[in-house]
Amino acid sequence: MLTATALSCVRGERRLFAGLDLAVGPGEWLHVQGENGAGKTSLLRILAGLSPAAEGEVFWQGEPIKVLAEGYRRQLLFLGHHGAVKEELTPLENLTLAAQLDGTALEEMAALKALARFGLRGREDLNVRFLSAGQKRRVLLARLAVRKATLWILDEPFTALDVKAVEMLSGLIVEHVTNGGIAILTSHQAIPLPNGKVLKVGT
Amino acid sequence: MLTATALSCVRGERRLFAGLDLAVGPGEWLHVQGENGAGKTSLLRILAGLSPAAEGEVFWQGEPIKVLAEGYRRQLLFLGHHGAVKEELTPLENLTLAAQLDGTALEEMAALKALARFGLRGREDLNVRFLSAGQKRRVLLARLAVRKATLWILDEPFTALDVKAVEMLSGLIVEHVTNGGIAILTSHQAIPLPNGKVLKVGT
Amino acid sequence: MSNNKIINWFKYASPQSFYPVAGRMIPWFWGLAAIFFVVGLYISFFVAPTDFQQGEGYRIIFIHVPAAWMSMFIYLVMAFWAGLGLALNTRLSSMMAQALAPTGAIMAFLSLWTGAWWGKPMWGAWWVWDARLTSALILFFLYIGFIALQAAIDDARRADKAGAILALVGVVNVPIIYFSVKWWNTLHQGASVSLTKAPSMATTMLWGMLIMALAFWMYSIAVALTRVRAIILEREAHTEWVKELPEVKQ
Amino acid sequence: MNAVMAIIRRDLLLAMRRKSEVLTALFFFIIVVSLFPLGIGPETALLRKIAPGILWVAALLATMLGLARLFAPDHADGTLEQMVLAPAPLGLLVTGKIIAHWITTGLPLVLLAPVLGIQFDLDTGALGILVVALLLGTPLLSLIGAIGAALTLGLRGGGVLLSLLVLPLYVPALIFGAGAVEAHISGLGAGGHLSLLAALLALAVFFAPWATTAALRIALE
Amino acid sequence: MNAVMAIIRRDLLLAMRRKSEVLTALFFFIIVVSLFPLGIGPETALLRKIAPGILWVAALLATMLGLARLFAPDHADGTLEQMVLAPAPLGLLVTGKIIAHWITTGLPLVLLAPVLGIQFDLDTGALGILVVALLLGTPLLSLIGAIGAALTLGLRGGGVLLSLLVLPLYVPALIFGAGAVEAHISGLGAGGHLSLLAALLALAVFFAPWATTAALRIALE
Amino acid sequence: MNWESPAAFFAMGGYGFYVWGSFGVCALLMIVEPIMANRRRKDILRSLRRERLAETLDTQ
Ligand code: HEM
Ligand SMILES: Nc1ncnc2c1ncn2[C@@H]1O[C@H](COP(=O)(O)OP(=O)(O)OP(=O)(O)O)[C@@H](O)[C@H]1O
Ligand SMILES: Nc1ncnc2c1ncn2[C@@H]1O[C@H](COP(=O)(O)OP(=O)(O)OP(=O)(O)O)[C@@H](O)[C@H]1O
Ligand SMILES: [Mg+2]
Ligand SMILES: [Mg+2]
Repeated sequence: MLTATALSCVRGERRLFAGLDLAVGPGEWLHVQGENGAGKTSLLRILAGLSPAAEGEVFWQGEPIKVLAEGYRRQLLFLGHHGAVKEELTPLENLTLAAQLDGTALEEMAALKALARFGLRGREDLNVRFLSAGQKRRVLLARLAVRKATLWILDEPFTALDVKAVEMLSGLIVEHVTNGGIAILTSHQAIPLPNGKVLKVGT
Repeated sequence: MLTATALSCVRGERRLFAGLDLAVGPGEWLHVQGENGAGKTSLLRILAGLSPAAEGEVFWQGEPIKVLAEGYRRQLLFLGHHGAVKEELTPLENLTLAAQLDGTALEEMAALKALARFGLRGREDLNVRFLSAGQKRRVLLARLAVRKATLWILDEPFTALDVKAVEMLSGLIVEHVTNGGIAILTSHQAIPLPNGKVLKVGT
Repeated sequence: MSNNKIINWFKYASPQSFYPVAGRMIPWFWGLAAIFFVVGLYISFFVAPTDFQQGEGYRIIFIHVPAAWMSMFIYLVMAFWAGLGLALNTRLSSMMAQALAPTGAIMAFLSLWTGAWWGKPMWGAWWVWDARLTSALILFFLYIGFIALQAAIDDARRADKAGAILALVGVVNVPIIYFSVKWWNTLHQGASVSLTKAPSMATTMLWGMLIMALAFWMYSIAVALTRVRAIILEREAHTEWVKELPEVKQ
Repeated sequence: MNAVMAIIRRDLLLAMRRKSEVLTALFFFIIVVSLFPLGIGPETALLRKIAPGILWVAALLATMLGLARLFAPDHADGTLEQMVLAPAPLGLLVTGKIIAHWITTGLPLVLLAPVLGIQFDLDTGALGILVVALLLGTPLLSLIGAIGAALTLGLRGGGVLLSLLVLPLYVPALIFGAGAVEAHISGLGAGGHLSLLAALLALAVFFAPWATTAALRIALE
Repeated sequence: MNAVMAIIRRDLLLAMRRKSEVLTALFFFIIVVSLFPLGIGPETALLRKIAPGILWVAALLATMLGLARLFAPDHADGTLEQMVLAPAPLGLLVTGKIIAHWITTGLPLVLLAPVLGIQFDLDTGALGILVVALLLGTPLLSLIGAIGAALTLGLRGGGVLLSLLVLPLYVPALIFGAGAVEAHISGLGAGGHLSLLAALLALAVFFAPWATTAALRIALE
Repeated sequence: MNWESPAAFFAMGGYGFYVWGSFGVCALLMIVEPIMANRRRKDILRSLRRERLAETLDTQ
C-alpha cells in the first residue's frame, strides 16, 4: 500500500502541483496523466524517494519511506527515462549486473529467458550500443520479468516500443497486478490495460 | 521527388533489409513501419545521406544525393532520435542557433511564435535542461515551423508528446504536405494523418 | 596483356584469394628468416671480432640496429597500406596495416630495450634523453596510439579509416618530430656519447648487421602474414567462402 | 560485502570492455613524464633532481584524468539512480567503485613508476621509496578524487571544475609523496614522510566514502 | 564565411553559459604550474631553469583537457549530425569550432602566462618571448588536438585515448616553444625557434581542418 | 672462433648480463609474437567451427 498526503512540488518558481493525495493498494495500478511538463516525472521521482517533496510525505505500508529507507527500496522497482543500461555491455551482462546490484543472483538461464521474452533472442551477446532505440528499452524492461518487487514505478515504459512489445509489457503489468503487485506508470499513449486508477497531474 | 533503388543495409553480420525501392513525390508522405530493430532508423539515416548504404543509391530529383551534396542538404530537414538541442541554452537560443547553422537568419518574433505554437510560452528563457521530456522534444520540433525545407525526414517525431502536441504536429505535417512538401517518418503509435504511403521494413 | 595483369592484381587484392596465397607464402618467409637468423647469429657471435673499445658488449648491435631499422620501416609500410585502404577502399590493405602495427610496436620496443641494455654498460645509464632515443620512444607511442585507437572502435570499417588518418598524420609528423628532437638535443647536449662518432665499423660487423636486418625483415613479413590471415577470418567470418574453407569444414 | 564485490567486479568488467581505458591512463602517465625532459632539456643531473616531483605530479594528473568518468557514465545512463535505490547501503557501493578505480588507475602507476624512475637515473633505494610512497599515495588520490567527482557530477564543464576542486586537496599527498623520495635522495630518512602519508590515507579511508556518498545524494536530488 | 562566424559566436555563447569552462582551463594551468614548486622544492635558480618547460607542459595539458569536449557534446546531442547536413561545407564549420576553442582556452593561457612567469623569476625579455611563443603555439595545439578529438569521438574511454594520440604529436610544439624561451635566456636568439613554430602553424592551418573533417565524417557514419 | 670455452661464451667478456638480457628478451618476444598470432587464427577458426556445428544442429 503506497500512500501520499498533500504532496507538492516546486521547480524554479513554478508550483507544478500541490495538495496531491494518492493511495494505491495491492492489485491496483495507477495511471499518472498530464500534459507535457505537468510534473509526472517529478511526482514519480518523489514517490521513489529520489527527490524530496516541497511539502507532504510518502508512506509505504503506513510508514514514511524516509524512515523505512532500505526496507522500502527492497520492495521497489523504478524505471526512469534513462535506461540504466550500459552501452558497452551486452543485454545479458546488463541484466545480470542489475540483478547483482539488487542483491539477488540471477541464473543465466533465467536471464536468457527474460531477454527472449522481450524479443532479444540472438542479440544477447551484442553490445547494447548497436541495438535500436526500441531494443534498448526492451533490455531495460527485461528487468521487470526478473526482479521480484512489489511496487513498480515506471516512467513512460511504452516509449519506443513497437505494437508487439507494448502488448507484451501490458501483459506483464497485468500479471504483476493480479498477483497482488502495485504499478504506477505514466504514458501519453493509450494503453491496453484494464481497470486502472487515474491520477491527473497539473491544472 | 525522392527515389531510392535496391537499397540494402548491413549491420554487423546482419542484413537488415535488401532490395528496397521507394519513391515519394511532392504532396506525399511516407510512413516507414517495422518492428523494433527492423532497420527504420538505419534507413532514414541512409536517405538523409548520413550513412552509406551497403548497396543501392538514393536520388533526389533524379540525381544521386552524393553528387548533389549541398544542393540536397539545402532541401532537407532531418530530425533524429537525438535532439540536437543544447541543454545549456534556452529554447529561444536553440532555435536561433539552429537557423544560423542552416544559413538563414531568424527573427526573434518568428522564433517566439514558433515556440508558442508548440506550447512553450513562458519557457522561452528557461534552460532546456529544466524542461520535461516532452517539452524538450517540442523545442526540437519547433524547427519544423521555422525552417523552409522541401523534404522532412523525421525519426519517431511523436515520442514523448502529449495528445495536444501530437495533434499539432500532425497538423503541421499535413500543412507541409499539402503545400507540396514531402515527409518521411517513422512511428510506432497510430498517427492521425490521412493518405500516407506505407513502407514496411524488415521481414 | 597489361589488362590481364591488372585483373590479376585485383584478384589477389581480395581477402578471399589472398588468404590461401598468404598461407602458402608464410612457410617460405619462415624458412628465409631461419636461414638468415642462423647465418646472422653465427656472424654476430663467432665471426665478428671483439670490439677494442666496447669489448663483447657491442654484440647487442646485431639486434639493436635491425630492430630500430625495422621499427621505422614498418611504420612507413603500415601508413602506406592504411592510406591506400583509405583512398581506394581496398579492405585487404587496411587489414595489412592493422596486422603490421603490433609487429612494428614490438620492433620499436626491442630497439628501446636493447638500446637500454646496451647503454647501461656503455654509458652507465639505462637511459639518456638523447635525440635518437627520444624519437624512438615517440615512435613507440605512435604505434601504441594506432593500436589503441583501432582497438577502441568496434566497427571494422570505421577502425580502418580512423587508423589510416592517424597513420598519415603520423607520417607527416615523424620527420618533424625527429628533427625537432634532434635540434632540441644538440642545442643543449652535454657529455653523453655520440653514436655517430663511433669508430667506423668493421666490415664483418656491417655484414652481420645487414644479414640480421634481413632476418628481422623476413620474420616481420611472416608474422604479419600470419596475423593478417587471422584478421581476414575475423572480418569475413560471416561470408560463404570462409564457411567453405577446408579448415572450417573439417 | 557481497554488494561491494559485485560492484568491483562490474567496474573491472566495464574497464576491460573499454580495454583502452586502463592502458591509456598508464600511457598518459608515461607520456606526461616524458614530456618534461623535452620541455626542460636533457641534462641528467637536473632531471634527477626534479624527478620525484615530476613523477608525482604526473601520477596525480593521470589519476585525475580518469576521475571524471568515475561516476559520470553511471549518472548519465541512470545506473546511479538504481544504485541509490538498491537495497545495499550506498556507502558500500561507493567504496566498491573507489576500489575498482584504484585497481584500474592507481595500481598500474605504482607498478610502472620504477621503470620511469630509471629513465631519470634514480638509484634502487630511491625507486623503492617511490613505489612505497605511491602505494600509499595513489589510494589517497582515488579517495579524495571521488569526493570531487561526486561534487561536480552532472555540472556543466564538470571535468575542468573537478580538477580545480581536487588538485588543491592533492597538495599534501604531493608534498609528502615527492618529499619522501627527495628526503631519501638527500640522505635524510623517508620514514617521517611515509608515515604522514599513511596517516592521511587512514583518515581518507574513513572520511572520503562518507563524503562521497553525501555528495552523490545531493547531485541526484 | 557567415557560417564560420555563426559557429564561433555559438560556441562562445555556450562557453559563456557554461562559465566555469573557460575559467577552469585557466585555473588548471595555474594549479599545475604551482604544483611543481611544491613537488620539487623552492630553489629559485632551479625553478628559473625549468620554468619555460613547466609553463609549456602545463599549457599543453590545459589545452588537452578541454579537447575532449570540443566535439563530444555536439556529437551526443545530435548537433554534429545537423552540422553535416547543413548547407555550408563541414570543413568551414569545423574551422569555426577550432577557432572558438582557441579563443576560450588558448588565448587566456597566453594572457596569463607572463604572470606565472614572473613567479618563476623570468625577466621581461623572456616573458615577451614566452608570450609570442604561446601565441604561435597554442593555435597549433588546438589544431592538432582537433584531429585527435575527432578521431576519438564517441569511443569508449575517449578522453584518455585522446591524450595518448595527441601528446606525441605535441612534441615539436613543446620543443620549439620551450626552446625559444630557453634559447633567449641562455643568450642565443629565439628567432629560429619562433620561425619554426610559425612554419608548423602554417602547415597545421592547411592540413588539420581537412584531417579533422575527414575523421568526423568517419565517426558519424 | 672467438670463444675458448662455453663459459667464456656465456660470460661475454663480463657483459653477459647485458648481452643475454637483450638477446633473451628479443628471442622471447620473437617466439611469443608468432604464437599469439597463430593462436588468434586458431581461436577464430574454432569459433567458426562451433558455429557451423550449431547450424547443422539447427537444420536437423
Ligand atoms: C634506449 C636506448 C637506445 C635507443 C632507443 C636507440 C635507438 C636507435 C635507433 C632508432 C637507431 C637507428 C637510427 C638510424 O639508423 O638512423 C639506432 C642505431 C644505432 N644505435 Fe641505438 N639506441 C639506443 C641506445 C644505444 C646505445 C647505448 C648504443 C651504443 C653505445 C647505440 C648504438 C647504436 C648504433 C651504433 C646504431 C647504428 C648507427 C647507424 O647505423 O648510424 N644505441 N639506435
Ligand atoms: N527551474 C525551473 N524553473 C521553472 N520551471 C521549471 C524549472 N525546472 C523545471 N521546471 C518545469 O517543471 C516541469 C517538470 O516537469 P516533469 O518533467 O515532471 O514533466 P512531465 O509531466 O514528466 O512531462 P513529460 O510528459 O513531458 O515527460 C516542466 O514543466 C518544467 O518546465
Ligand atoms: N554490429 C551489429 N551486429 C548485429 N546487429 C546489429 C549491429 N549493429 C546494429 N545491429 C542491428 O541493426 C538494427 C538497427 O536497427 P534500427 O536502429 O535501424 O532499428 P529501428 O527500426 O529504428 O528500430 P526502433 O523501432 O527500435 O527504433 C538492430 O536490429 C540492431 O540489433
Ligand atoms: Mg516525464
Ligand atoms: Mg529507430
